[in-house]
This record gives sequence, structure tokens and C-alpha cells, in this order.
Amino acid sequence: MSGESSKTRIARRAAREVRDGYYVNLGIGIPTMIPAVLPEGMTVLFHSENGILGMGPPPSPGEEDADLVDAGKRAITAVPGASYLCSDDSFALVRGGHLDLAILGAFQVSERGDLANWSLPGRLTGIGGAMDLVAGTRRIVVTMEHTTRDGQPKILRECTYPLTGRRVVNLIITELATIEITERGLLLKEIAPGVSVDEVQRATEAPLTVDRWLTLME
Amino acid sequence: MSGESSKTRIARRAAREVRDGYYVNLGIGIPTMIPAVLPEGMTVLFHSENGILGMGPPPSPGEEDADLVDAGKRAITAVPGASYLCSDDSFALVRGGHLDLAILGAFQVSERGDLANWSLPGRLTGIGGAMDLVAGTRRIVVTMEHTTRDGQPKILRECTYPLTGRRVVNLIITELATIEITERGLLLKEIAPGVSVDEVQRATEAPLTVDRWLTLME
Amino acid sequence: MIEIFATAEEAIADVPDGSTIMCGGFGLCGVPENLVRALGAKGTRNLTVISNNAGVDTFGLGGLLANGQVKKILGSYFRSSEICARLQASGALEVELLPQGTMVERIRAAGAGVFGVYLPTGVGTCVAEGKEVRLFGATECVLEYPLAADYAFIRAYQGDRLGNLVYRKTARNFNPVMAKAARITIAEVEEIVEVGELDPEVIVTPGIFVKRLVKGARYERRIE
Amino acid sequence: MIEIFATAEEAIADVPDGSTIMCGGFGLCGVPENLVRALGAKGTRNLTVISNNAGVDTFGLGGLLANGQVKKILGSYFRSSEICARLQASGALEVELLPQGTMVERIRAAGAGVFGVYLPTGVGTCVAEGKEVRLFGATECVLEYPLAADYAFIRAYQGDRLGNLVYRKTARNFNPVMAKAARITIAEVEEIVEVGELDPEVIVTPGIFVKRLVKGARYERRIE
Repeated sequence: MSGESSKTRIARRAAREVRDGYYVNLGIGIPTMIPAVLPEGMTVLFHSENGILGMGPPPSPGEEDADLVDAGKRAITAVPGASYLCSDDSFALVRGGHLDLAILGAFQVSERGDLANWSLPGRLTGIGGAMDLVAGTRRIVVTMEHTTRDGQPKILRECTYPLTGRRVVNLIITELATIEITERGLLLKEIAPGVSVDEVQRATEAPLTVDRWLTLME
Repeated sequence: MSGESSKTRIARRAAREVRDGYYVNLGIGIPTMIPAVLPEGMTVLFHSENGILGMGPPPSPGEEDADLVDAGKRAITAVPGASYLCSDDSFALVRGGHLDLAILGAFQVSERGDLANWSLPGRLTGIGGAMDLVAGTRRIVVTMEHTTRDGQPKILRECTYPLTGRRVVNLIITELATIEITERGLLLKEIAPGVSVDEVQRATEAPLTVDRWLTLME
Repeated sequence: MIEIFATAEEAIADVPDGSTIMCGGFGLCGVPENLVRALGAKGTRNLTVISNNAGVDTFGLGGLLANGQVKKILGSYFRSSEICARLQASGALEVELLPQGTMVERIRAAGAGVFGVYLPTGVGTCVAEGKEVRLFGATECVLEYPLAADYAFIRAYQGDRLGNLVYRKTARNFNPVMAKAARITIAEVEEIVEVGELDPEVIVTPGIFVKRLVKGARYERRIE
Repeated sequence: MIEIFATAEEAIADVPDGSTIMCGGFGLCGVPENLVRALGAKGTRNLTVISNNAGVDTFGLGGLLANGQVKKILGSYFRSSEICARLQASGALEVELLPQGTMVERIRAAGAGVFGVYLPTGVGTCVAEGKEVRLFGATECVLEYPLAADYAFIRAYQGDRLGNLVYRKTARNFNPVMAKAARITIAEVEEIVEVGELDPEVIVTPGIFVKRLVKGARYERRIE
């Protein structure tokens, strides 16, 4: 696996969920690493819910424009073909199901696809656009490290943190595995090189079904 | 009264309801005559619900633009400071109560301010924006001839034609009188020169209260 | 992912009988005339049409009505269409009349993921009959539901190769909102430009809402 | 009828204690910083503020919070404001957290004459607690009500003397929708231009929504 960080590997796998012509919203954290690892030649427009379709990479130092930021409040650029949206139009677009895909971070995901990604005990609060994104977007992919820093599972039978949405996640991508959320629970689709099914299950509270086509994560 | 037509006199009186700085919607018929009789030097922006704020007078012959029409589908012009609106924004503006005034025609008005102005028996149907205008606009002035062509009253105890809205009209202006709709019914505010209160009452089905400040229509 | 078609006929080639079609335009202004003409030529039948007006007998939706292609039309104002009245009277066409603002708010709702709206429009009139009425403070409101379509036919002035659209003057009207409310939005434009030629501040309909783009072969620019 | 003021201080001079104020901007982008600064200097108290964020401690709404001028704040994301957290913990500030899209749809509703909307956002989460939930087909939705204000403080790039406004890039954000949802909308702009200078196709906020206009004295153009 070379010296690539696990976050970069997750981003690289998540990039494979993005198809040519897609309109995609990326959450903060690992998802923001995805544009840099997309294959050349794809036309993908990134939406940021504060009001841009067609977000480009960060500007060169000194080129920042205070009027051009993303939903994480970072300075960005706009690609050719970009457009700007009022907040009401931006969220009508989100809630109306027009995005092809959103890739988000998570604190916890339940075996039914419940997502907790906005509130941690004892931290200042902010929902932002997370609840709207999961309520409206056709396909929700979660990218996260498989366990917490102290090794606790984040893929659970039930989320214990406040929910962002119920039954909203379609796919989880971690440094250990790619797991689909199905009607019958968690389906282990891909496994990282050098990792056993047993190791993934031990890092996962909810039971995994192993897909008959189980493959190695690239 | 000179040879001025009764419609022109109604329009001239209705123009006095328009104040400097107003945003106004005008229905078809008599209301469309109002811009031409407004005093000089007033800044009034006319809204047409198909999607323009700042409608100007009709273009010179040969100057018509098929992409620039009013809600009556007539060719118009745009004044400096005009803007164009999508239909959803145009009706959000109407229903949200942002217009200062709408001046509309009517088939019938009841003593409580019910309005019937969209449907006549045996004619092809069309509601257009009439119901939205009366539901949203702060002040509704009706301009119309006082009676039907065969002399029947149009100001009634109850409308007999399909309603556009209930309790929506604030003021009625006809060639005979100016009548305010109050909590206690119709209040005769102004009367045309050479017309008696009795004549106005005979042309009006619903009872009129004569305002203590009754004046002559200008 | 947008597809760019060479002709209106190709852009609508797969529209099946029985489809629900939204059609932009107000009167004859901003009507997707090439797409409508192509649908008339194709002869697709049993259509439900959502359009503010029904065209006139010799232009726009009038042709589809005359061909007997439409089983139901929803809109706000059909007085200019003799054929519409005639077909309704004969029972060959179902007509549903909506207040214009309620119609467009329902279309917006469909595109905006709003499942119901309470509107004050039409309370106490025939359009509120049979609908849920609820009191908000002193204001009675009617519960209205989203209005969506299988296809939206819309017309813009310019479109770039990503489907970003700009309009001209009052030809904007229903086109941008309908573009958001259909499964497949087909836009005809007077001119196709390269990506980057449209000012991002000026784009009214972002390409995300447009699935198919075609340059209209001819525009009559009629005034009703 | 629009009034044009020479200074932000004059434009907000009559804002009374206890007012509800909407404040445009996202983070520090597109914030009406001159109006907010003037309100801080005036010392108006007991305010209810509706704003997506609470600024940072040294900029934007942070100043009003630090002065103890705000009794309640409604918005979607307050993590960048230490002072907000501190005041909430001490009981000196009521904080109501809303999903961003629900917040903005409620603001739109207030400006659009919509008295209630059913939204799928937040069903099954804490933001739906105590709210009416209704099933539309297979989708559960929450009934949400309009969110209006006495004053809206908004920021635009250019405004003409009729109050027509254009924005720059993502500084647009909440400004246009808030402009429609207050009794009195006060717009600060970087530049005032003559009527007719703004292209009618490009105007985002028509002057009908703007009651007061002022050129901001200075802009920091900070990035959070």
C-alpha cells in the first residue's frame, strides 16, 4: 500500500464513485481530498451549498477572494461553466434531489444507514447543510476512518450521537473496507489488502454479511 | 365633464390612488389606461406578473419585441431600472405582499369586498394571476363601469359569478362614484358631478352609507 | 450528464405516449416552439400537458391539441385557444384550471423537495373546493401539492455546452422553474455557446437541471 | 419608496430595542459589516438575530454578542463563535439551531406569502421534535412555518438609486432571500450607481424589496 495515508486511500476509493458528468457535493474532511485524485478528463461539477455550482481548487496564495468561499469558509476558485446561487435556490437544488452524489464525513453510521455527523457531546453546535443534503440527495457515500482514535467502532447497530438523518447512507468507505447498506443490513463489498474479514468485523459493531463477489480495495 | 369618456375619467381618478415610489400591478381594461394619465415627475414601477418590474409604455410600431410582453400578452417596453423575474419569483413577490397596490377590473363586487373578475358564464375560462393578486396585495382598487351594459348593478350584496377572492377589495371607482369597502359595508366617498346620491344607490344593489365628508369626484 | 442533439426531432424521439410534459412560455412568449413542433410531427398521444396557456390554434400547443395528442391540460389561462374550448366541450380534453401563482409554486415545490405548501390563494373560491383548508393566524390557506412532470420542454436564449442557460426579457417566465421540476428537461436555445462564455453571475438555469440541449431550427417570434 | 442614506449609522438609527433582525452573509462572506458595526455602536439591546452564523469574536455579529445586545440567535452553524458558546452556557443567550436549508426555506416562505411548508429535512432527528410530521407517499415531512423579521440587514456589491441590487460570487448567499422577508430591508453596497446602469437581466434583488440603501464606509474583505 506504499506510504499513502489511510485518508488518501479512502479519498482515492471514494473518487471511483464519481462518474463523468456528475454534480457532486463534498463534505468537509476526507471528501475535500477527492477532486485532487479524480482521473483526468472527467467533467465533474462540485456544488458547495453556500451558493456555487462549479467549485474549483483553492487559489494560489495571494489570489484569495473574500467573496468566493466554499461551505467550509475556505477560499476557492470557480471553474469555467460555474454559476452562483442564492441560498434558497442552493438548498432547493439539494433538497429537490438534483445532485447525483454527496460524499460526507461521519461520526457514526448505523446498520440501517442512519447517519450522525454534526454533533459531538461537549462541542459547540452547528448543523449547517448536513441534514438537507442527506434528506435530498439521491446517493450518500460516507468516507471516514473505520474506528475512533481510541479504537471504538463507528459503524454501529444504533447511533448514539444526535442523528443527521435516518436511513440515508448508501455506502461507507473506510481504510479497511467498502460496505454497502442494504435492506438486510451491512454488505461487505471490498476489503483492504492485508486485512481479514474477521478484522473488519471486529472493528464494526453491527454484523457484516460478506458479499459473494467480495473484492480487494484498489 | 367635457367629452372625456367615462373610462378615461375612471382611469384619471384611479391614478390618484398611485403615490410616488409605488410598485403597482394593473389588470387589463381600464387599469391599463392609468400610466398615461399619471402626473409628471412621479417614480412608479409597474409590475406585470408574467415577469417584469418596470414595465414601460407600448413600443412604437415596428419596434415590438416578441420577448417583451405584459400579462395581457401585448408588446411593451422596459423603463430604466426595470428587471425581469421568473414566474415563481414574480408570484412570490405578489403573494408575499410586496406590491403597494393593484388596480383591477371586475364583473362584480360584493358589499363585503368579494370580487368576481375571471369567469363569465358561457365563456372560455382563464384565471391567470387574478386570484394570486387579490390574495397577496396590500391594497386592491377596482375600476369598472358602475353597471352592466343592460343597466344591471355590478355592486351587489352577494356576487353571483365565480369568485376571485373573498373580502379583498378596498376601493371601487366607477364613472358615478368612489366607494370604500369598510367593516360596516359600502361607504360612498365621492360622487361624480351632476349625479345624485339617489342615482348612485339605484345603480347599486347593496346599500350605501354616505360619508360625512362626501366630495365631488374630480 | 447533458446530451447535445442536432435536431429537436432527435431530442424528443423517445418521449412515449402517455407522458406528462411541462411546457414553458407565457402566451407565445418564450415557448419551446421547435420541441412542440417536433412532438406534433412525431404524433405522441395521450399526453398530459402542464402549461400556463394552450397556445393559439395555429401556433404552439394548439397544434398538439388539434392533432388530438393531448388528453389533459393543466394551466391558468386558456381563453386564447378556441380549439381548447371546443375539445373540452366535446369531452375529448380534460382541462384543469389553476391560479397562475399556485401553479408555479406547485411546480417550484416539485423541483425544490417541498412536499406540500399552504397558500392563501383561492380560499373561498372554486379552486379550493375539496382541498384541505387550514387557519394560520387570521389567514385561511389551502394545502397544495407539488406538480412534477416526466419531461419539461423549455426555451432559453443562449445555452452553453454544460447546459447553463440565460433568457431574454419576459421570455424567461415559466422556463427556469419548469426546468427544475421534470425527470428529463429538454432545453431548446437560439444559440449554443462554449463553456465559459456565459458570465457566472448571469446564469439563470444552471446546467444541472438540463439533460438535453438543442439549438432550435427556426423561431417565428410571434406576438399574440 | 426607497431612501438613500449617507451613513450606516443613519440607516439604522431608528432600530428599536427588542427588534428581530435578519443578517445576510455566510461565515464572513457577504456580511453587512457596516450595518452590524453601526448597530453595535448604537447599542440597541434585546435583539433577536436570524443569521446563518454568528461571525467570529472579532468581526460581524461577534461584536453584538460580546456587547450583550442579543437575547436570542437563530441560525445553522455557530461553531466558529467562542463567544456564542460561552453566552449560551451562561444562560445569557438563547440559541436555536436550524438545518440550513430549512432555515432558508422558512425565510423564503415569509417573503413569498407561503404560510407553511412540508419538508423532509430532519425527520427522525432532534430538529423535528415537537413538530407536526405528515406522510406524503413514502416520505415523512415536518411542517415548518415562515421566518420573518422586522429588519433585514443585507450586503450587495452594487445598488442603483431604485434599490436594484447585484452581488459578487458567493457573497450572494442569504442576502437576496432575506431582503424579501423583512418589514424593512436595509441594504449596504460597495457602490451606488445610477438607474439604468445595471443590466435588467442581471439584477438579482429588485428594488421593490429594499427600503433603505447606503454605501458602506469600509470593507475588510476578511476570510475566516
